Amino acid sequence: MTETMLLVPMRTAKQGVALNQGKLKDAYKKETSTVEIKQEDMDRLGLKTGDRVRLRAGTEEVIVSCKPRKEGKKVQDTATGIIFLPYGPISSALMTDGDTAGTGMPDSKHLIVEIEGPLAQEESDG
Amino acid sequence: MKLTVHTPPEVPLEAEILSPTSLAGLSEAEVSALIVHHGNRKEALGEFFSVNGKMNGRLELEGDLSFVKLIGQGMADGEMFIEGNVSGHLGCGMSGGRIVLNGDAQDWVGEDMTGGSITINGNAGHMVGSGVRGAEQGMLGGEIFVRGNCKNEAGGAMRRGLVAIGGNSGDFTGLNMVAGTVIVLGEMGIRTGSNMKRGSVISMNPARMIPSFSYSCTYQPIFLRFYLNYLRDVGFEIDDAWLNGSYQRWCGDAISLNKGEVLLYQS
Amino acid sequence: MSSALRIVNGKIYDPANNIDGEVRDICIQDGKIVESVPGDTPKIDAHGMVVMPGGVDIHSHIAGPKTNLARKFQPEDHRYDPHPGTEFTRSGAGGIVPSTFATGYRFATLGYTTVMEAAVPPLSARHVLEELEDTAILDKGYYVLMGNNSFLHRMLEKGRMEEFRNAVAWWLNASKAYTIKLVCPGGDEQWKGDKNATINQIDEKIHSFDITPRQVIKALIDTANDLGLPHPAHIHCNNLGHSGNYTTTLDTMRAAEGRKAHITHIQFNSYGGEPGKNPTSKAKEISDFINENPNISADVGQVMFGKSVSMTADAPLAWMLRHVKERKWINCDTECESGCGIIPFEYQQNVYTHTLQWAIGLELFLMAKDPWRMVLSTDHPNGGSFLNYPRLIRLLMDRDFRKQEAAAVNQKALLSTSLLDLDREYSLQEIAIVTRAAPARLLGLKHKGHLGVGADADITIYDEHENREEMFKTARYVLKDGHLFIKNHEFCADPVGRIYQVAPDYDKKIEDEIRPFFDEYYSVQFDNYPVFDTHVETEIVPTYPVQ
Amino acid sequence: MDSSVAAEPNIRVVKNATCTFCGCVCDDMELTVDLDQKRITKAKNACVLGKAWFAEHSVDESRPVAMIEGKEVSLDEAIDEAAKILVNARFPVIYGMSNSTSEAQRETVKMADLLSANVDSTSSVCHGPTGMGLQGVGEPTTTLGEVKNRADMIVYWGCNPSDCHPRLSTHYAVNPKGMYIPNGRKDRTVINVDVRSTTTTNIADVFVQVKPGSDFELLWGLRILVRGGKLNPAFEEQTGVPIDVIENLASRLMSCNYGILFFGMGLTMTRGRHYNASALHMLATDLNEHTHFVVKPARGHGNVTGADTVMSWQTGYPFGINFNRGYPRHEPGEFTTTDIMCRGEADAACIIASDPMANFAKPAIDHMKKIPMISFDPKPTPTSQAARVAFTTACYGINTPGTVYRMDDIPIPLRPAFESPFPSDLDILKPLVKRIRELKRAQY
Repeated sequence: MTETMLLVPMRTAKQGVALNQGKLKDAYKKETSTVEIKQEDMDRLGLKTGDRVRLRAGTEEVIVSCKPRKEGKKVQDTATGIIFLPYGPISSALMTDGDTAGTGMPDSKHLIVEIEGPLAQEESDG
Repeated sequence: MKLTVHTPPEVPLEAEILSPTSLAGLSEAEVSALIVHHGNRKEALGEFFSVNGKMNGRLELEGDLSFVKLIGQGMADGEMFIEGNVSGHLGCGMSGGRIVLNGDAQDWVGEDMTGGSITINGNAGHMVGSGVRGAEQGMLGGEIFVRGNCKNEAGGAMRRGLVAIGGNSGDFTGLNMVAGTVIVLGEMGIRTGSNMKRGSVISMNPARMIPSFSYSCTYQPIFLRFYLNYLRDVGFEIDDAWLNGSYQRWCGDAISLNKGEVLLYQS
Repeated sequence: MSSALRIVNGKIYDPANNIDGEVRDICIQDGKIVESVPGDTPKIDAHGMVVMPGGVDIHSHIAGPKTNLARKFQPEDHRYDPHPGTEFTRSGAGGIVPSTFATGYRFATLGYTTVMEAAVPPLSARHVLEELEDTAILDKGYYVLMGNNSFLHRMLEKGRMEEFRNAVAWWLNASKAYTIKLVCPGGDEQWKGDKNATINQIDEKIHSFDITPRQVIKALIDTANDLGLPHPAHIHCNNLGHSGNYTTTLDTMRAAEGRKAHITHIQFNSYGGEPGKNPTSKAKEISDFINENPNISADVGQVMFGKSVSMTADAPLAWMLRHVKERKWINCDTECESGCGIIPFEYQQNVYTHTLQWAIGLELFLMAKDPWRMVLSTDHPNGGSFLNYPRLIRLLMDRDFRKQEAAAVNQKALLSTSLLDLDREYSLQEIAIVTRAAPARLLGLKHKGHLGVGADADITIYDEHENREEMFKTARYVLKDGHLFIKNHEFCADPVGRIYQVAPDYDKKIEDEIRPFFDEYYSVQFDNYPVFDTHVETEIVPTYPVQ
Repeated sequence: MDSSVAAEPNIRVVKNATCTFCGCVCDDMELTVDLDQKRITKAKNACVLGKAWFAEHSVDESRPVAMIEGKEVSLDEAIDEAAKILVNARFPVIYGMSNSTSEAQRETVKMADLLSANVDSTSSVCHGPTGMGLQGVGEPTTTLGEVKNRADMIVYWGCNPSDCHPRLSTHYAVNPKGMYIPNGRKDRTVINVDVRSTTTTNIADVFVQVKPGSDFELLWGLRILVRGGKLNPAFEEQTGVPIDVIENLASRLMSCNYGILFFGMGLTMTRGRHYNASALHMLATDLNEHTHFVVKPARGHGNVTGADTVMSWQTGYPFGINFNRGYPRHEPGEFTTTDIMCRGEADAACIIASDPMANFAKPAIDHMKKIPMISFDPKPTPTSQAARVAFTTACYGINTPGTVYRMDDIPIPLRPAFESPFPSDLDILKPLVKRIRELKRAQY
């Protein structure tokens, strides 16, 4: 299934920890290539934890794995159609527009992407 | 006089001397010898441009100008015709004369302008006719015409003058405006007129207003006919229906003086 | 460069040594002024020129957290006044609050070689010291804010004066500061703790403490005297900028009870009138008091028309000014120590209050019987940039110019003052007093501000010019520690200045009391708070405690 | 001020050490250091990020101190090559600095001045827009201790400190007791505004969920209420927040004694950027008509604040600075590194303690691949891999002394835990500046 969603790159404690181990190490690569999706969005797309999905922005695309997003315990979080990916080379690859509107800062937390998945194993390996 | 790029600069070339005002009375050889800033080096203009003809108030530029900044800075008189795309700060601080660009311009067209006119027959970047960062007011007079689209903050902190965009504008059109007029014939991005004190922003398309603007009435503003006829005279395509059409008038920004207006054409 | 030099044929103005325009030689060896040098020593011919000690500024805001915020938030002001580098000097930005290097070079161009930064919270000591290190050429030091210090308030509340004094001494050491600064004592506590309230009278109770500003003022004046600091407590009085505040100023000076105290930018505290209404001039009342009380010294804080920035530890004042015109505004609270407010401002000739402030400043200069105790400042950049000094000097030296300028200001305000009746003209000797000799003496900098044997060879040579503004705008030669760095108006070297601090003795046991206070109320560790000795190089100016 | 006590042979305990991982710059670390293995075995008081920071910065002595084109060279050779690259460039870009001491930052700006280069810090892709907000409208702000002592209202807007600045809540803002906050957390109200719930939401009393990309409208709505106006229904439509929730939020903000708005990339990295930050600053300013209110950007890297501070005092501007004309000029969008790279303008780059090859937009990365780069980093990164000259540096705070500026501009000293065989940024910059000066002299 393919849908258009809003990708918000973010920081996580895990990513911060992995960052210290080294950006070229597996832990960092894993954390920065796992997208978090709201459970109901996962269900609609037919995704399970660990499934591979393709994210496409403009001419760029990446393949990442997915997991359901943990939500706050006390509140009802209604944000659907938004997916979150820890900052790293993969989220940067989807930042195809370098326009900073005269600020120096690209719109790096507001990326419109197409999400496609789940991908078959052979496709995601390639 | 005509200047043609023979060797495009490899890094940004700051050439504020490229204006009829600065070149007035100079010979070909003198113009070629003028110093420009190629990145952090000072080089002769002739390293990049071949110079032909006499300077008689009219300057033509042609070629790959995409790395050339500050063309027409502080220009006070004369005419300048440019073929090609230019980098940032075209006509900034300009006080008189006329610039016509056949091509696209990057950010900061006519920042801090006080007079004269700039016509861009392509697209422009962000901050067209805007003030410099940190300043309370920007453009104090003059006219900027963009045939194509422009990006964010057109007319930002403008105090007097006219900015007309033939295509679409980006977000924050008329941001912090103190007075003056911005006309967008196409569509505007979001957050038009944020924090505006006075002044008019006019568009021929519906726009999503920030909620601190309030709808006041729909009417047929007479002054607008003059503006639109004027824009037609300078070459914009003006739909007859706009001349006598009705416009929604939105007042704002309530967060500031609330004396600004946004007029939206209602078909 | 040779370490010996002789300046010949110049007219010497050295008020500390009673030399008033005599032509004589100045001999320099190893950075100091000496009796004589060998005959073949290189010379500077100062024929037709005026030789003075390097200028000494007792009160300017040139470095530290609030200065830097004021820099950071005014790109529009730097933009049109770039400061290009040269082969010898660094580049920078100018404007009303120049970058550090540019500040040093521009002061030096005026002939100044020593400048004191007037107000920094101790928590930012490392910051101001780093900036001072990057402030070119000048010798400098800074005054540390103590008038709103919660720990000191507590000691005072409990009447523990011995501990109070030890704590002040500890703080001076920890922050490597030059003297104690008070800004609107008690006022910041009101501001931060009571929803932006302020304190007006020095006998009001300070919010959440059982003390009054008067007690804070008295205690800090006494402590500075008891510790034998080279410069006494440096006081920005309460109620600054408000109509009718001159009584607060008189009360503050009386609180000194005969002991040494310095009232800074006193012009801003010399207003009559009803609070909330137009001010009037009380320059005479203030001058009379100072003329009669030799324990008090002051700098004027002259207002000059044009751009300024109000930047002050007096946060409520900046908030008040913001209501004049809703300009961009900065407030910055410093835990347990201070507040701060910044707002761009402009003094305009046609505005009643601005003219009045301008006139009061000049009245204070012209009414001062003892120029050694009423020295020159604009409270840069609050009353205007230090670049206005030459113009201010001309206003003092040239009666006709003064009258001509007075014709262009708000006449209603002008005529309510006695400025037009004051015919006094400052002499070059008096200018040398208020710009060098007196500030150096008030600062206790024994090697500065004079050209006697043993003094630091910080020397300025001006072309003599009838237009005193032109004359003082750019020095022809300037020397720092005997090194010529401005030659024929151009930089030829970039010597590095010193940072001065005091280091009064104290009973180390006070640290056991301060430490738990830090653990509870500060956000930094007690052990990390004092500036390490390795941080920057400083020179300690001795203190002479009262026995 | 002896900070070290020999607990047993080759074990050293460093008290009051400083963690430079994030902008909190906590200076109450107690580090246990194994001097034989050159590693920190325990970091008492550190948060999860700090623990990783200290644990993972051991020294890998097998790494070469410097490489040219991936081949090991001596430090001198690398410095010479770096100097040549920079001196020959017409538009050299110096970028990074946020994981470097203020001493090294001062030297970096000096180098940029000497080279007539462009200089920019990671601020430009972090809180640069906040700096622009400051330039536009100012800001009321504070040091963190005053938050601890006085703030009875904490707002976290578009930031997630529980993940990114864990001790911001536990050490400075929410949990601690302060002078006028005797009961700590109980005396404070915590409000979280975000597009989604996060771990920070779990510690909040109130959560306000705003539609992505409409923070500006919500801030504007709050300003209207604070200034005594009324809201029309469009505010609810545009922000996704019911009018009564906005009204309740406004009245809570107005009625506290001392409030603080912490905010993050949720405002500065989304549409509106600098004007989102301005709107937040203006809201805080407006609130000062009713009570005492301050703002504080929750800043990222350990010394990114120092980079702003140092550049401001040396040049007058906080970031995005160009010295091409022999004096500093500042223009975000023009002299900020992302833009320069995306437009393909730079012809060389010196990247100090940061990793733009991992963080920048795609077009910028594409250009950086084409130009000679110099990198300074303690660890291999995508940037060091792409650099022609790569220096391995000692880690600031862990191996090198110096000063860093906390997110509230407070300078904090560093107490190194153990010596590194690698030079600090400053140790490289000093001879590099000297070499550049020599080469430039020879040019004339």
